[in-house]
Amino acid sequence: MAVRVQRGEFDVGAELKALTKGNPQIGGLCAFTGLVRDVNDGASVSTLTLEHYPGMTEKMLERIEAEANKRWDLEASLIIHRYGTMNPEEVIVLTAAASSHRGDAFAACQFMMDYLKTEAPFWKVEDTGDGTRWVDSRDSDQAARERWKD
Amino acid sequence: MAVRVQRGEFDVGAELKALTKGNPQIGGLCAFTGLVRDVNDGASVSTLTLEHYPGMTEKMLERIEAEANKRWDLEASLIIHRYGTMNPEEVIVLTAAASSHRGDAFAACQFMMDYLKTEAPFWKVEDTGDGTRWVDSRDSDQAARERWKD
Amino acid sequence: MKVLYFAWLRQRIGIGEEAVDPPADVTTPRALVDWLVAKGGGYEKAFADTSAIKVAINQEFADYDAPIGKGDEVAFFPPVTGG
Amino acid sequence: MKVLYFAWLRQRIGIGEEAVDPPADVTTPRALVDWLVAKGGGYEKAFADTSAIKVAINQEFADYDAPIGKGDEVAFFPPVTGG
Repeated sequence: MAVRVQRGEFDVGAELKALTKGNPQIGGLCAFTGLVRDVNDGASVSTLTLEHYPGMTEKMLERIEAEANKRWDLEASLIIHRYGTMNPEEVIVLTAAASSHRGDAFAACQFMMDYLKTEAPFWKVEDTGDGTRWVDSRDSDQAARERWKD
Repeated sequence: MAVRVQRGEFDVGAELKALTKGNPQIGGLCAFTGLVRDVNDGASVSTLTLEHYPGMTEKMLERIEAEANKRWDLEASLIIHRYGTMNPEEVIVLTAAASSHRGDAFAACQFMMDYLKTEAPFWKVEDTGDGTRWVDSRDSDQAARERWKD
Repeated sequence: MKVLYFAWLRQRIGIGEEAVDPPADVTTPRALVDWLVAKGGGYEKAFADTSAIKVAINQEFADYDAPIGKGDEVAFFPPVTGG
Repeated sequence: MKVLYFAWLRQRIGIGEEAVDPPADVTTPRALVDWLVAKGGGYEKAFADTSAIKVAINQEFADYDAPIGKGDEVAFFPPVTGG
Protein backbone atom coordinates (compact mmCIF):
# COMPACT_ATOMS: atom_id res chain seq x y z
CA MET A 1 0.00 0.00 0.00
CA ALA A 2 1.33 3.38 -0.96
CA VAL A 3 -0.03 6.85 -1.65
CA ARG A 4 1.95 9.68 -3.19
CA VAL A 5 0.96 13.28 -3.89
CA GLN A 6 3.53 15.05 -6.00
CA ARG A 7 4.05 17.83 -8.47
CA GLY A 8 6.40 16.06 -10.88
CA GLU A 9 5.69 13.56 -13.61
CA PHE A 10 6.28 9.86 -13.00
CA ASP A 11 6.91 6.76 -15.09
CA VAL A 12 3.75 4.63 -15.08
CA GLY A 13 5.53 1.56 -16.44
CA ALA A 14 8.26 1.72 -13.79
CA GLU A 15 5.67 2.20 -11.02
CA LEU A 16 3.69 -0.86 -12.14
CA LYS A 17 6.80 -2.97 -12.49
CA ALA A 18 7.94 -2.03 -8.98
CA LEU A 19 4.47 -2.77 -7.62
CA THR A 20 4.41 -6.41 -8.75
CA LYS A 21 8.13 -7.20 -8.52
CA GLY A 22 9.03 -9.91 -6.03
CA ASN A 23 5.44 -11.02 -5.44
CA PRO A 24 4.68 -14.16 -7.47
CA GLN A 25 1.26 -14.37 -5.76
CA ILE A 26 0.03 -11.63 -8.07
CA GLY A 27 -1.97 -13.03 -10.99
CA GLY A 28 -3.55 -9.80 -12.16
CA LEU A 29 -2.83 -6.09 -12.04
CA CYS A 30 -5.37 -3.46 -12.97
CA ALA A 31 -4.08 0.07 -13.49
CA PHE A 32 -5.94 3.23 -14.39
CA THR A 33 -4.26 6.43 -15.51
CA GLY A 34 -6.09 9.72 -15.89
CA LEU A 35 -4.64 12.08 -18.50
CA VAL A 36 -5.06 15.76 -19.36
CA ARG A 37 -7.36 16.20 -22.38
CA ASP A 38 -7.01 19.13 -24.76
CA VAL A 39 -10.77 19.65 -24.99
CA ASN A 40 -13.28 19.66 -22.12
CA ASP A 41 -16.96 20.59 -22.31
CA GLY A 42 -16.41 21.97 -25.79
CA ALA A 43 -13.56 24.36 -24.99
CA SER A 44 -9.93 23.78 -25.87
CA VAL A 45 -7.59 23.42 -22.92
CA SER A 46 -4.00 24.60 -23.16
CA THR A 47 -3.01 23.75 -19.59
CA LEU A 48 -4.70 22.22 -16.58
CA THR A 49 -3.77 23.17 -13.02
CA LEU A 50 -4.64 21.08 -10.00
CA GLU A 51 -4.92 22.71 -6.59
CA HIS A 52 -5.13 20.51 -3.51
CA TYR A 53 -5.44 20.58 0.27
CA PRO A 54 -2.08 19.36 1.59
CA GLY A 55 -2.57 17.05 4.55
CA MET A 56 -6.22 16.27 3.93
CA THR A 57 -5.37 14.98 0.44
CA GLU A 58 -2.93 12.36 1.72
CA LYS A 59 -5.31 11.41 4.53
CA MET A 60 -8.23 10.86 2.15
CA LEU A 61 -6.17 8.93 -0.41
CA GLU A 62 -4.75 6.67 2.31
CA ARG A 63 -8.24 6.05 3.62
CA ILE A 64 -9.53 5.18 0.12
CA GLU A 65 -6.65 2.78 -0.46
CA ALA A 66 -7.14 1.17 2.97
CA GLU A 67 -10.87 0.74 2.29
CA ALA A 68 -10.08 -0.94 -1.07
CA ASN A 69 -7.71 -3.32 0.71
CA LYS A 70 -10.42 -4.08 3.27
CA ARG A 71 -13.07 -4.80 0.64
CA TRP A 72 -10.93 -6.87 -1.71
CA ASP A 73 -8.13 -9.37 -1.37
CA LEU A 74 -5.22 -7.37 -2.74
CA GLU A 75 -1.54 -8.22 -2.93
CA ALA A 76 -0.50 -4.64 -3.70
CA SER A 77 -2.03 -1.23 -4.34
CA LEU A 78 -0.88 2.23 -5.30
CA ILE A 79 -2.30 5.73 -5.74
CA ILE A 80 -0.22 8.55 -7.21
CA HIS A 81 -1.88 11.93 -7.78
CA ARG A 82 -0.16 15.01 -9.15
CA TYR A 83 -0.89 18.68 -8.50
CA GLY A 84 0.34 21.82 -10.22
CA THR A 85 0.19 22.76 -13.90
CA MET A 86 0.13 20.13 -16.65
CA ASN A 87 -0.14 19.96 -20.43
CA PRO A 88 -2.51 17.80 -22.47
CA GLU A 89 -1.46 14.12 -22.59
CA GLU A 90 0.30 14.33 -19.22
CA VAL A 91 -0.66 11.79 -16.56
CA ILE A 92 -2.62 13.28 -13.64
CA VAL A 93 -3.35 10.20 -11.58
CA LEU A 94 -2.58 6.51 -11.33
CA THR A 95 -4.54 3.96 -9.33
CA ALA A 96 -3.39 0.35 -9.38
CA ALA A 97 -4.51 -2.83 -7.64
CA ALA A 98 -2.93 -6.27 -7.84
CA SER A 99 -4.50 -9.52 -6.70
CA SER A 100 -4.27 -13.25 -7.26
CA HIS A 101 -7.37 -13.07 -9.43
CA ARG A 102 -8.51 -10.38 -11.80
CA GLY A 103 -11.97 -9.61 -10.42
CA ASP A 104 -10.58 -8.11 -7.22
CA ALA A 105 -7.95 -6.11 -9.10
CA PHE A 106 -10.51 -4.54 -11.46
CA ALA A 107 -13.02 -3.74 -8.72
CA ALA A 108 -10.48 -2.25 -6.33
CA CYS A 109 -8.86 -0.12 -9.03
CA GLN A 110 -12.19 1.32 -10.16
CA PHE A 111 -13.36 1.79 -6.56
CA MET A 112 -10.26 3.85 -5.77
CA MET A 113 -10.81 6.07 -8.82
CA ASP A 114 -14.50 6.55 -8.10
CA TYR A 115 -13.88 7.49 -4.47
CA LEU A 116 -10.93 9.69 -5.28
CA LYS A 117 -13.07 11.62 -7.77
CA THR A 118 -15.55 12.63 -5.07
CA GLU A 119 -13.52 12.56 -1.83
CA ALA A 120 -9.94 13.62 -2.48
CA PRO A 121 -9.60 17.41 -2.15
CA PHE A 122 -8.30 18.36 -5.59
CA TRP A 123 -9.70 21.10 -7.80
CA LYS A 124 -9.02 21.55 -11.50
CA VAL A 125 -8.76 24.89 -13.23
CA GLU A 126 -8.44 24.94 -17.03
CA ASP A 127 -6.62 27.53 -19.05
CA THR A 128 -8.68 27.83 -22.23
CA GLY A 129 -8.12 30.39 -24.95
CA ASP A 130 -10.46 32.81 -23.11
CA GLY A 131 -8.85 32.69 -19.67
CA THR A 132 -9.19 30.24 -16.82
CA ARG A 133 -12.26 28.40 -15.57
CA TRP A 134 -12.82 26.06 -12.66
CA VAL A 135 -13.99 22.62 -13.70
CA ASP A 136 -17.45 21.75 -12.38
CA SER A 137 -18.01 18.55 -10.47
CA ARG A 138 -20.02 15.94 -12.37
CA ASP A 139 -23.18 14.20 -11.22
CA SER A 140 -21.87 11.09 -13.00
CA ASP A 141 -18.91 11.02 -10.58
CA GLN A 142 -21.27 11.15 -7.63
CA ALA A 143 -23.31 8.33 -9.16
CA ALA A 144 -20.18 6.26 -9.80
CA ARG A 145 -19.27 6.57 -6.14
CA GLU A 146 -22.77 5.76 -4.88
CA ARG A 147 -22.84 2.32 -6.48
CA TRP A 148 -20.06 1.12 -4.15
CA LYS A 149 -22.18 1.88 -1.06
CA ASP A 150 -23.14 -1.27 0.76
CA MET B 1 -6.89 -1.05 -32.39
CA ALA B 2 -4.15 -3.65 -32.32
CA VAL B 3 -3.74 -7.31 -31.41
CA ARG B 4 -0.45 -9.11 -31.02
CA VAL B 5 0.29 -12.75 -30.27
CA GLN B 6 3.94 -13.31 -29.53
CA ARG B 7 6.41 -15.51 -27.71
CA GLY B 8 8.70 -12.82 -26.33
CA GLU B 9 8.32 -10.54 -23.34
CA PHE B 10 7.22 -6.94 -23.85
CA ASP B 11 7.46 -3.66 -21.94
CA VAL B 12 4.03 -2.83 -20.50
CA GLY B 13 4.96 0.78 -19.76
CA ALA B 14 6.26 1.40 -23.27
CA GLU B 15 3.14 -0.18 -24.79
CA LEU B 16 0.82 2.02 -22.74
CA LYS B 17 2.81 5.14 -23.51
CA ALA B 18 2.70 4.40 -27.24
CA LEU B 19 -1.04 3.72 -27.03
CA THR B 20 -1.95 7.16 -25.71
CA LYS B 21 0.79 9.22 -27.33
CA GLY B 22 -0.44 11.87 -29.76
CA ASN B 23 -4.10 11.56 -28.76
CA PRO B 24 -5.06 14.37 -26.35
CA GLN B 25 -8.70 13.19 -26.51
CA ILE B 26 -7.80 10.39 -24.12
CA GLY B 27 -8.81 11.20 -20.56
CA GLY B 28 -8.52 7.72 -19.08
CA LEU B 29 -6.61 4.53 -19.78
CA CYS B 30 -7.43 1.23 -18.11
CA ALA B 31 -4.85 -1.53 -18.45
CA PHE B 32 -4.90 -5.08 -17.12
CA THR B 33 -1.89 -7.35 -17.02
CA GLY B 34 -2.07 -11.05 -16.22
CA LEU B 35 1.04 -12.51 -14.62
CA VAL B 36 2.37 -16.01 -13.94
CA ARG B 37 1.82 -17.02 -10.31
CA ASP B 38 4.11 -19.44 -8.52
CA VAL B 39 1.24 -21.26 -6.83
CA ASN B 40 -2.03 -22.39 -8.43
CA ASP B 41 -4.72 -24.57 -6.85
CA GLY B 42 -2.36 -25.39 -4.00
CA ALA B 43 0.60 -26.63 -6.09
CA SER B 44 3.78 -24.72 -6.70
CA VAL B 45 4.44 -23.78 -10.30
CA SER B 46 8.00 -23.55 -11.61
CA THR B 47 7.08 -22.69 -15.21
CA LEU B 48 3.87 -22.11 -17.14
CA THR B 49 3.58 -22.94 -20.84
CA LEU B 50 0.86 -21.55 -23.08
CA GLU B 51 -0.13 -23.43 -26.20
CA HIS B 52 -2.37 -21.70 -28.73
CA TYR B 53 -4.12 -22.18 -32.08
CA PRO B 54 -2.27 -19.92 -34.54
CA GLY B 55 -4.70 -18.19 -36.87
CA MET B 56 -7.80 -18.74 -34.76
CA THR B 57 -6.14 -16.96 -31.81
CA GLU B 58 -5.55 -13.75 -33.76
CA LYS B 59 -9.03 -13.93 -35.28
CA MET B 60 -10.72 -14.28 -31.88
CA LEU B 61 -8.66 -11.55 -30.22
CA GLU B 62 -9.38 -9.16 -33.10
CA ARG B 63 -13.07 -9.93 -32.82
CA ILE B 64 -13.06 -9.33 -29.06
CA GLU B 65 -11.26 -6.01 -29.50
CA ALA B 66 -13.65 -4.96 -32.31
CA GLU B 67 -16.66 -5.84 -30.14
CA ALA B 68 -15.26 -3.74 -27.27
CA ASN B 69 -14.86 -0.81 -29.66
CA LYS B 70 -18.44 -1.29 -30.83
CA ARG B 71 -19.87 -1.38 -27.31
CA TRP B 72 -17.87 1.51 -25.87
CA ASP B 73 -16.55 4.82 -27.11
CA LEU B 74 -12.82 4.11 -27.20
CA GLU B 75 -9.96 6.24 -28.45
CA ALA B 76 -7.48 3.36 -28.45
CA SER B 77 -7.28 -0.31 -27.51
CA LEU B 78 -4.68 -3.04 -27.38
CA ILE B 79 -4.43 -6.76 -26.68
CA ILE B 80 -1.06 -8.51 -26.40
CA HIS B 81 -1.00 -12.20 -25.49
CA ARG B 82 2.08 -14.36 -25.18
CA TYR B 83 2.56 -18.07 -25.76
CA GLY B 84 5.42 -20.42 -24.93
CA THR B 85 7.11 -21.06 -21.60
CA MET B 86 7.21 -18.41 -18.85
CA ASN B 87 8.45 -18.07 -15.29
CA PRO B 88 6.51 -16.75 -12.29
CA GLU B 89 6.11 -12.93 -12.33
CA GLU B 90 6.31 -12.77 -16.14
CA VAL B 91 3.51 -10.96 -17.95
CA ILE B 92 1.23 -13.29 -19.94
CA VAL B 93 -1.33 -10.86 -21.28
CA LEU B 94 -2.13 -7.15 -21.53
CA THR B 95 -5.51 -5.64 -22.37
CA ALA B 96 -5.81 -1.87 -22.50
CA ALA B 97 -8.61 0.54 -23.39
CA ALA B 98 -8.45 4.33 -23.56
CA SER B 99 -11.42 6.69 -23.71
CA SER B 100 -12.34 10.29 -22.99
CA HIS B 101 -14.00 9.15 -19.77
CA ARG B 102 -13.03 6.44 -17.36
CA GLY B 103 -16.22 4.37 -17.30
CA ASP B 104 -15.80 3.22 -20.90
CA ALA B 105 -12.11 2.47 -20.40
CA PHE B 106 -12.75 0.28 -17.34
CA ALA B 107 -15.67 -1.60 -18.89
CA ALA B 108 -13.95 -2.26 -22.23
CA CYS B 109 -10.73 -3.44 -20.58
CA GLN B 110 -12.55 -5.88 -18.32
CA PHE B 111 -14.81 -7.03 -21.16
CA MET B 112 -11.79 -7.89 -23.30
CA MET B 113 -10.22 -9.90 -20.46
CA ASP B 114 -13.44 -11.75 -19.66
CA TYR B 115 -14.04 -12.69 -23.30
CA LEU B 116 -10.44 -13.60 -23.93
CA LYS B 117 -10.53 -15.98 -20.94
CA THR B 118 -13.34 -18.02 -22.50
CA GLU B 119 -12.97 -17.48 -26.26
CA ALA B 120 -9.30 -17.11 -27.20
CA PRO B 121 -7.78 -20.53 -27.93
CA PHE B 122 -4.95 -20.68 -25.41
CA TRP B 123 -4.24 -23.55 -23.04
CA LYS B 124 -2.03 -23.44 -19.98
CA VAL B 125 0.10 -26.32 -18.77
CA GLU B 126 1.90 -25.95 -15.45
CA ASP B 127 5.18 -27.55 -14.54
CA THR B 128 4.82 -28.30 -10.83
CA GLY B 129 7.29 -30.28 -8.76
CA ASP B 130 5.48 -33.50 -9.71
CA GLY B 131 5.41 -33.09 -13.48
CA THR B 132 3.09 -31.16 -15.76
CA ARG B 133 -0.65 -30.65 -15.50
CA TRP B 134 -3.12 -28.90 -17.76
CA VAL B 135 -4.93 -26.05 -16.07
CA ASP B 136 -8.69 -26.60 -15.80
CA SER B 137 -11.08 -23.99 -17.06
CA ARG B 138 -12.95 -22.13 -14.31
CA ASP B 139 -16.69 -21.75 -13.94
CA SER B 140 -15.99 -18.26 -12.61
CA ASP B 141 -14.52 -17.30 -15.98
CA GLN B 142 -17.64 -18.50 -17.75
CA ALA B 143 -19.77 -16.51 -15.30
CA ALA B 144 -17.63 -13.40 -15.81
CA ARG B 145 -18.22 -13.64 -19.53
CA GLU B 146 -21.96 -14.24 -19.22
CA ARG B 147 -22.62 -10.96 -17.44
CA TRP B 148 -21.67 -9.03 -20.60
CA LYS B 149 -24.42 -10.76 -22.61
CA ASP B 150 -27.09 -8.32 -23.67
CA MET C 1 -9.11 29.29 14.55
CA LYS C 2 -7.50 28.57 11.19
CA VAL C 3 -9.71 28.97 8.13
CA LEU C 4 -8.79 27.72 4.65
CA TYR C 5 -10.35 28.49 1.26
CA PHE C 6 -9.73 26.56 -1.96
CA ALA C 7 -10.35 26.92 -5.69
CA TRP C 8 -12.80 29.70 -6.63
CA LEU C 9 -13.52 30.47 -2.98
CA ARG C 10 -9.85 31.28 -2.50
CA GLN C 11 -9.93 33.47 -5.61
CA ARG C 12 -13.09 35.36 -4.58
CA ILE C 13 -11.92 35.91 -1.02
CA GLY C 14 -8.41 36.76 -2.17
CA ILE C 15 -6.56 34.63 0.36
CA GLY C 16 -6.09 30.88 0.85
CA GLU C 17 -5.70 30.82 4.60
CA GLU C 18 -6.20 33.05 7.61
CA ALA C 19 -6.25 32.94 11.38
CA VAL C 20 -9.52 34.33 12.77
CA ASP C 21 -10.82 35.00 16.25
CA PRO C 22 -14.62 35.05 16.00
CA PRO C 23 -16.92 35.79 18.96
CA ALA C 24 -17.82 32.98 21.35
CA ASP C 25 -21.23 32.34 19.74
CA VAL C 26 -19.55 31.19 16.51
CA THR C 27 -19.65 27.48 17.32
CA THR C 28 -20.47 26.00 13.90
CA PRO C 29 -19.26 26.43 10.30
CA ARG C 30 -22.68 27.98 9.54
CA ALA C 31 -22.15 30.68 12.19
CA LEU C 32 -18.58 31.16 10.97
CA VAL C 33 -19.83 31.77 7.42
CA ASP C 34 -22.43 34.27 8.67
CA TRP C 35 -19.76 36.08 10.66
CA LEU C 36 -17.39 36.15 7.65
CA VAL C 37 -20.13 37.27 5.23
CA ALA C 38 -20.98 40.15 7.55
CA LYS C 39 -17.53 41.50 6.75
CA GLY C 40 -18.79 41.97 3.16
CA GLY C 41 -16.52 42.16 0.11
CA GLY C 42 -15.07 38.89 -1.14
CA TYR C 43 -16.65 36.84 1.65
CA GLU C 44 -20.15 37.88 0.70
CA LYS C 45 -19.50 37.00 -2.93
CA ALA C 46 -17.72 33.74 -2.14
CA PHE C 47 -20.41 32.44 0.25
CA ALA C 48 -23.45 33.59 -1.79
CA ASP C 49 -24.56 29.96 -2.24
CA THR C 50 -23.30 27.64 0.48
CA SER C 51 -25.22 24.71 -0.98
CA ALA C 52 -22.32 24.45 -3.48
CA ILE C 53 -19.64 24.70 -0.78
CA LYS C 54 -18.25 21.81 1.25
CA VAL C 55 -16.83 22.08 4.76
CA ALA C 56 -14.02 20.15 6.38
CA ILE C 57 -13.14 20.38 10.06
CA ASN C 58 -9.59 19.30 10.90
CA GLN C 59 -9.31 17.76 7.44
CA GLU C 60 -12.49 15.67 7.73
CA PHE C 61 -15.67 16.35 5.74
CA ALA C 62 -18.23 17.83 8.12
CA ASP C 63 -21.69 19.40 8.30
CA TYR C 64 -22.43 23.11 8.61
CA ASP C 65 -23.87 22.50 12.07
CA ALA C 66 -20.94 20.46 13.43
CA PRO C 67 -19.20 21.95 16.50
CA ILE C 68 -16.06 24.03 15.99
CA GLY C 69 -13.78 25.75 18.46
CA LYS C 70 -10.65 27.84 18.83
CA GLY C 71 -8.04 25.21 17.98
CA ASP C 72 -9.81 23.86 14.91
CA GLU C 73 -8.86 24.05 11.25
CA VAL C 74 -11.96 24.80 9.17
CA ALA C 75 -11.81 24.57 5.36
CA PHE C 76 -14.34 25.69 2.76
CA PHE C 77 -14.18 24.51 -0.84
CA PRO C 78 -16.29 23.61 -3.88
CA PRO C 79 -17.03 19.94 -4.69
CA VAL C 80 -13.75 18.24 -5.56
CA THR C 81 -12.77 17.67 -9.20
CA GLY C 82 -9.52 15.74 -9.12
CA GLY C 83 -8.63 12.44 -10.71
CA MET D 1 -9.82 -32.72 -44.31
CA LYS D 2 -7.37 -31.20 -41.84
CA VAL D 3 -7.85 -32.13 -38.19
CA LEU D 4 -6.11 -30.37 -35.29
CA TYR D 5 -5.77 -31.38 -31.65
CA PHE D 6 -4.65 -29.11 -28.82
CA ALA D 7 -3.55 -29.36 -25.19
CA TRP D 8 -4.23 -32.77 -23.56
CA LEU D 9 -6.03 -34.03 -26.66
CA ARG D 10 -2.84 -33.50 -28.63
CA GLN D 11 -0.86 -35.33 -25.96
CA ARG D 12 -3.25 -38.29 -25.76
CA ILE D 13 -3.49 -38.66 -29.53
CA GLY D 14 0.22 -38.09 -29.94
CA ILE D 15 -0.02 -35.63 -32.85
CA GLY D 16 -1.16 -32.03 -33.19
CA GLU D 17 -2.40 -32.13 -36.76
CA GLU D 18 -3.23 -34.63 -39.47
CA ALA D 19 -4.84 -34.84 -42.89
CA VAL D 20 -7.65 -37.42 -42.92
CA ASP D 21 -9.91 -38.78 -45.63
CA PRO D 22 -12.97 -40.15 -43.84
CA PRO D 23 -15.82 -41.94 -45.69
CA ALA D 24 -18.56 -39.82 -47.30
CA ASP D 25 -20.98 -40.33 -44.39
CA VAL D 26 -18.69 -38.42 -42.02
CA THR D 27 -20.44 -35.05 -42.42
CA THR D 28 -20.29 -33.70 -38.85
CA PRO D 29 -17.66 -33.39 -36.10
CA ARG D 30 -19.65 -36.00 -34.13
CA ALA D 31 -19.32 -38.51 -36.99
CA LEU D 32 -15.65 -37.58 -37.36
CA VAL D 33 -15.05 -38.32 -33.69
CA ASP D 34 -16.84 -41.67 -33.98
CA TRP D 35 -14.73 -42.55 -37.01
CA LEU D 36 -11.52 -41.53 -35.23
CA VAL D 37 -12.45 -43.37 -32.01
CA ALA D 38 -13.05 -46.54 -34.02
CA LYS D 39 -9.34 -46.49 -34.80
CA GLY D 40 -8.81 -47.08 -31.06
CA GLY D 41 -5.59 -46.20 -29.24
CA GLY D 42 -5.04 -42.57 -28.41
CA TYR D 43 -8.22 -41.43 -30.13
CA GLU D 44 -10.41 -43.58 -27.93
CA LYS D 45 -8.71 -42.26 -24.82
CA ALA D 46 -8.72 -38.65 -26.00
CA PHE D 47 -12.40 -38.58 -26.96
CA ALA D 48 -13.71 -40.59 -23.98
CA ASP D 49 -15.78 -37.60 -22.82
CA THR D 50 -16.64 -35.19 -25.64
CA SER D 51 -18.73 -33.04 -23.29
CA ALA D 52 -15.38 -31.58 -22.17
CA ILE D 53 -14.12 -31.06 -25.73
CA LYS D 54 -14.81 -28.02 -27.90
CA VAL D 55 -14.95 -28.07 -31.71
CA ALA D 56 -13.93 -25.36 -34.15
CA ILE D 57 -14.60 -25.55 -37.88
CA ASN D 58 -12.35 -23.33 -39.98
CA GLN D 59 -11.27 -21.51 -36.83
CA GLU D 60 -14.81 -20.76 -35.63
CA PHE D 61 -16.42 -22.38 -32.59
CA ALA D 62 -19.02 -24.87 -33.85
CA ASP D 63 -21.44 -27.59 -32.73
CA TYR D 64 -20.84 -31.32 -33.00
CA ASP D 65 -23.67 -31.56 -35.53
CA ALA D 66 -22.49 -28.72 -37.80
CA PRO D 67 -21.74 -29.71 -41.41
CA ILE D 68 -18.14 -30.45 -42.37
CA GLY D 69 -16.60 -31.42 -45.71
CA LYS D 70 -13.35 -32.27 -47.48
CA GLY D 71 -11.80 -28.80 -47.55
CA ASP D 72 -12.52 -27.95 -43.92
CA GLU D 73 -10.17 -27.49 -40.97
CA VAL D 74 -11.66 -29.15 -37.88
CA ALA D 75 -10.08 -28.59 -34.48
CA PHE D 76 -10.74 -30.33 -31.16
CA PHE D 77 -9.57 -28.90 -27.85
CA PRO D 78 -10.44 -28.58 -24.16
CA PRO D 79 -12.07 -25.38 -22.84
CA VAL D 80 -9.60 -22.55 -23.22
CA THR D 81 -7.50 -21.38 -20.26
CA GLY D 82 -5.50 -18.39 -21.49
CA GLY D 83 -5.33 -14.90 -20.12
